[in-house]
Amino acid sequence: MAKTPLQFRHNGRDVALFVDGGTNLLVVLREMLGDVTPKFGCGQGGCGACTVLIDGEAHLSCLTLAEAVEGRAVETLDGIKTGPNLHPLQRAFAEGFAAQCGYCTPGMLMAAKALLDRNPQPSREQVVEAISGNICRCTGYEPIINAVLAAASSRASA
Amino acid sequence: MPVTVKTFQALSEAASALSSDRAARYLGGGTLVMRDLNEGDVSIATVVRATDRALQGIDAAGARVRVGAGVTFARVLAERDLAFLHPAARSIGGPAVRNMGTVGGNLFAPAPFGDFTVALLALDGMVSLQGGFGLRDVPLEEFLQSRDRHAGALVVAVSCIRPASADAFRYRKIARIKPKGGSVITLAAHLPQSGGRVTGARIALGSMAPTAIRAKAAERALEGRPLDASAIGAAAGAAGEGTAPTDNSLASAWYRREVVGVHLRRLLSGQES
Amino acid sequence: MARHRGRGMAAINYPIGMNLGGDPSQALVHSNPSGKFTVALSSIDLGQGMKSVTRQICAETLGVPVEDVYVDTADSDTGPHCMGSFASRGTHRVGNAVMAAAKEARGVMMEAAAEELEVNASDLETDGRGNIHVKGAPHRSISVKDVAIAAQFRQGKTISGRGIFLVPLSDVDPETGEMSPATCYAHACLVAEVEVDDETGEVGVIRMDSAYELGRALNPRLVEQQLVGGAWMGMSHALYETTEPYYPDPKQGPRDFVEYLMPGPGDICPHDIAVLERPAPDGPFGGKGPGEMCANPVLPAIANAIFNAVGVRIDELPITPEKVLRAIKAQGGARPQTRR
Amino acid sequence: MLELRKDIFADERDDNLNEVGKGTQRQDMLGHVTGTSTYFNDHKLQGMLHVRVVRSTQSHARLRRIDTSEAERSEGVRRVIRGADVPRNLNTLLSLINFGKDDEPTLAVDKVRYRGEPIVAVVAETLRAAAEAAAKVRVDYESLPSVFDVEEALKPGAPTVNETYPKNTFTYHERYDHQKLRFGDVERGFAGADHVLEQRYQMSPIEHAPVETNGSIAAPDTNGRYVVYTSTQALFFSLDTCAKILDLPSNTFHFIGGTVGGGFGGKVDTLTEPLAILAAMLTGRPVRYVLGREEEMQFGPPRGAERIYIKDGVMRDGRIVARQIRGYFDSGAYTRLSSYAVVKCAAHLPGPYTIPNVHGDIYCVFTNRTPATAMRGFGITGMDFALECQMDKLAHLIGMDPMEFRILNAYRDGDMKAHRREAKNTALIECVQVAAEKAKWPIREEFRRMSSRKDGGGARAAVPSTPREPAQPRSAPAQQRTSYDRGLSMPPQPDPPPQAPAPSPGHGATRFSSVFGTRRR
Repeated sequence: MAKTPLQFRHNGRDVALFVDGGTNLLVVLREMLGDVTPKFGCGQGGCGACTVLIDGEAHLSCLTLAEAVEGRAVETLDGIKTGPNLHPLQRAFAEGFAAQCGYCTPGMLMAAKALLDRNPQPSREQVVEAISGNICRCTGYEPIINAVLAAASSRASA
Repeated sequence: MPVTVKTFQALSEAASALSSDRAARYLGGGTLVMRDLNEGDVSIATVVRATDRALQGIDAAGARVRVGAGVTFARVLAERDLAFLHPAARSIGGPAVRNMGTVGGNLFAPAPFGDFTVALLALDGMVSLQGGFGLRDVPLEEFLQSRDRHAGALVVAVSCIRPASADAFRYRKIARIKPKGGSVITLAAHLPQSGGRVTGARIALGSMAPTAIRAKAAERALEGRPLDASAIGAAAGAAGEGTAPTDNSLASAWYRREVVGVHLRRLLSGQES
Repeated sequence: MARHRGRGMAAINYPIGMNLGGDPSQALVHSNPSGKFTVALSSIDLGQGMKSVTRQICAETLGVPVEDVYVDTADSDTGPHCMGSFASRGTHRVGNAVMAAAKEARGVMMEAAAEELEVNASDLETDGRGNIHVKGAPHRSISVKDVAIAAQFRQGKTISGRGIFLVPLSDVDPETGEMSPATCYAHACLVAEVEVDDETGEVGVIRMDSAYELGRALNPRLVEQQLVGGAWMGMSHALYETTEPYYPDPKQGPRDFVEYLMPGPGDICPHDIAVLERPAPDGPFGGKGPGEMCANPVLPAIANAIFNAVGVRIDELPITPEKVLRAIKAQGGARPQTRR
Repeated sequence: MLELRKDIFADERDDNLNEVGKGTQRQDMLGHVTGTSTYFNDHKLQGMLHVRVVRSTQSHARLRRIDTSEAERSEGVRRVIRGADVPRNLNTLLSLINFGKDDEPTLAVDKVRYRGEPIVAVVAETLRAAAEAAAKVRVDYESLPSVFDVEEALKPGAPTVNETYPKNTFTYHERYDHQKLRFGDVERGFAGADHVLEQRYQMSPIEHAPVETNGSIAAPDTNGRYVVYTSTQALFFSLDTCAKILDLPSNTFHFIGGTVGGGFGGKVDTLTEPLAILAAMLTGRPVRYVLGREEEMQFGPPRGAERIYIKDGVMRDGRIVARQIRGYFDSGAYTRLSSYAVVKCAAHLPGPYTIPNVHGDIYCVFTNRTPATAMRGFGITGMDFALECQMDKLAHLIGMDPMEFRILNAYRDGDMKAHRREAKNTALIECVQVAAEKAKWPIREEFRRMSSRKDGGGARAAVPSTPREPAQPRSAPAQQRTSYDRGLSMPPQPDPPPQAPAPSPGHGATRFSSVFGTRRR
């Protein structure tokens, strides 16, 4: 069976591979590239656990046809640290106890990063909007909202 | 058999690939077709894509604005000239869905989705279709009534009128979940006024029938009258006429009929939902 | 149109552990030759913090810093049996098993230290910072690390311990239901304030105030996670969630996160919580288990607040706008009750 | 905002601790925020196959014919598994604690009892190939009447959902169709009460909705063993369930889990592990079986619905003198864990209050819907909703403040509870007092001074005289063979002795079996 060649940037590294028709980006990242930070939660676009950034914008990798990222830059949670240093959002999530089971956390962090990259000082309402496509069943959202706001203010004061 | 992905530069080629293959689906932003594939819908054997720049165009210069079918809601939100469509675009999905979902795809979204289409319907929307026969424009209302028969055609763009003033167009989505949830009822109203009276009102409702529909009785109740409490009350009273809501997991048909007038009244009188 | 505010409350208790007992858990604790401890469990952490709370219990019992303990779970080849993570049994049952195992390991550690310091083990104490010293003579001290090295390479001792905790299984009398269901109970009382729209039946939760008694807050941050998230789930159960919106008619079951309703980040409200600690006599350091009971008072408190706001009783969950609206109409309009 | 009220019960605590009581960072937090916490599905194995299950489209039907021939020839298919391939195709989860009869097949053979019940499992190279093959499985149904309402299911002539329990109720103590609780004389209590209030409450089925769906990966390992990565909430519970269904010694399996993407009770039922392992055994390849979201929502077990009737007698001064409760747990088509919740619920009555006359009848009822299971607050959440709504109504009825009404009736140390054990370590009164204070909800001084540690016991410690009802003899013990295990080499079930050994086996959980190593045969 013919496969389609595909090249894109994955967390700053060029990758080239062959994919089956109809394969989604989440499968490419997890099964073919071994980057398991984006999670499968629904495959329907409803939970946000698979959120990644494509050219800096939040996308649902489970609904992204692999071919659609040809030549583009894909960023996952695996790529947001600077060397060994946690991203301010990662620090704020940890300090704010904004994760319990941890399964929604990668998607939450990427949705929050997409927000802060464009809007470094968001209002609470803007944070709520930014994570509105991400389901968390454990925390009740409050610690997550607070963590994003804390990350924003820590970056402002840094 | 894996799915075959066919990518075309020209719209006409994509359209003919689509119309010649019953197992082909057109992939826009992915939020509908990729979901079906993920869920194991084996009726889809071919995915058709088109890279034609016409799909991405936005022409907001004239009295009618034209938006390519491949334009995402995020792009609508980034376009200052489309500010009147921003509330509708913002009511869809979370940010990631808005970065993917397209204006064209929204025309095909089954309930409880398809809110942007409600706004277009109130703004005299037209659909540009590319078929084997070439390009033609179909009124959105007509398109929605025969949506399933358009499966083989390709939507190139949608167009709608620009409201006379910012206040002349109102949009509201009633959802259980905040800030984002599926539609209980979606309402859009275009209320041009001339000499203090409403002329050519168009009111569209989502989730009140299998597809977005116009609330024509409510439109008639406003026609030629000042937008005052009495006219609004009459329109609210007529809001349910001609609708055919169904039960779904978000609300029952009874509930939708019961509150559609309340929400229309609040929308028209500028009250919070 | 009018929006009406109302307050309601509810009080509850909750049994800790599997009903009737008979639900054992085991733990193994051992030190490596550098004095770092591993707790081996087959218990599951599904977000509630099993690894973290057992880690603190182990460190406290051993008398070492928490950084020197790592909890490994769950592997059926290396972790001993545990009944599972349910019935609010983790902290109580697994915590007790870990405590028992850590006690045994501590006994060996103190014996090994006593041998090195040439004193009686009963004269020694830990300082919680990684050292063991003679009571009243802190300078006669040895580090846990040196004890572990000595035990392994000189004394030939394993600094390790085994623990099990079992509440014996209770009978149930078929005629009267006489039984011993649980050995301890957590408690809670919660006040909810709501706003009800009398034209649409929509209910918003404005704020919550609560008091939860849970034996001991072994880790207050983990307790807060449970109580805040649990109250959200309680609100979700009260107003939104159902797999069968027309139960018992099974039609229109939700298929995704749009059709299955749960409150979003824009639906949440301020929640002020007080934690009370009445130690359970048989709990690890008195701990009970906050994980399940935290959602329970929210459901009736919201229902009672709706009555206070508009005078209707909704006795079927979830309390949808439709049910509220039908009841208000049947009553001939909202009837706000005495403000509380 | 969380505030620790260290001032309350301070005399019962030693707060001189080093690690306990500190808000120490979670051991798993760094893993969570870096995405390196390893969930079951983060394991990738070479040559992994995928499972898709063909599910019943009907709520209740006889299976006339299952034709998998076309599916078996479909591209990429490595195996199609049918009920006959499952070594012991009949189980009940709590058989591990010797409670209840085996009533549920892994794959339906001659009858389906709920829409979504698994019938056939397709094992293929890709999920797409599995889906294509699954679409080619032909199932010929003969529809049967369904019952969805718990009280309808109890009526004579209702369709039998599950032949193991022909009257649509779980059997308690081998003689009753419900669990009883009897304490004092409610009829006398009602007769002497100033008001009697009877109300009906209905809880809905609820989905656990963890963001990670149920799933597992099973793979052949060295020395004839199988390694299983799983989302289970109960590692040995799932392992022993698989050992029973697959009829293999428990040490055949190496289960690895422990980091789970939310559970809330929805990952106890061992939904995927038996088929994943069986598929690995039959193909010799690693196999992954993960529920899709729609499967999880519709066919993953929910928190079951409950219908509850409460009848209370209350005095004008606020004392509740009698409480009678009838509860129906909607178990769906199979028992799973609902039978256990019923006993837990009975023990919970009448809530955290001291009431001299209590009468409870709780039923586990079978209907043609997705089997229910445990969820956060299992057996209690629905009952607490009913009890506390009822408490609010009673307070309103007699014109008393609801906080004060709770405090007045609250159980205290030394009181006798309805399940005939002394109340100890109680703290309801203090919770009500503190919540009132936090919410600025005024309560009278005398209620602010009351304490869980004062004024309990004494007359409140007595077991009241309780009228005896004629005890029913045990019905003929029937570990009933149902038709769907035909053709399987089931070890014969020894008939239980006509008289069970003394002492009374209680609710049936006389001993643990498989979890301790030796499985009951």
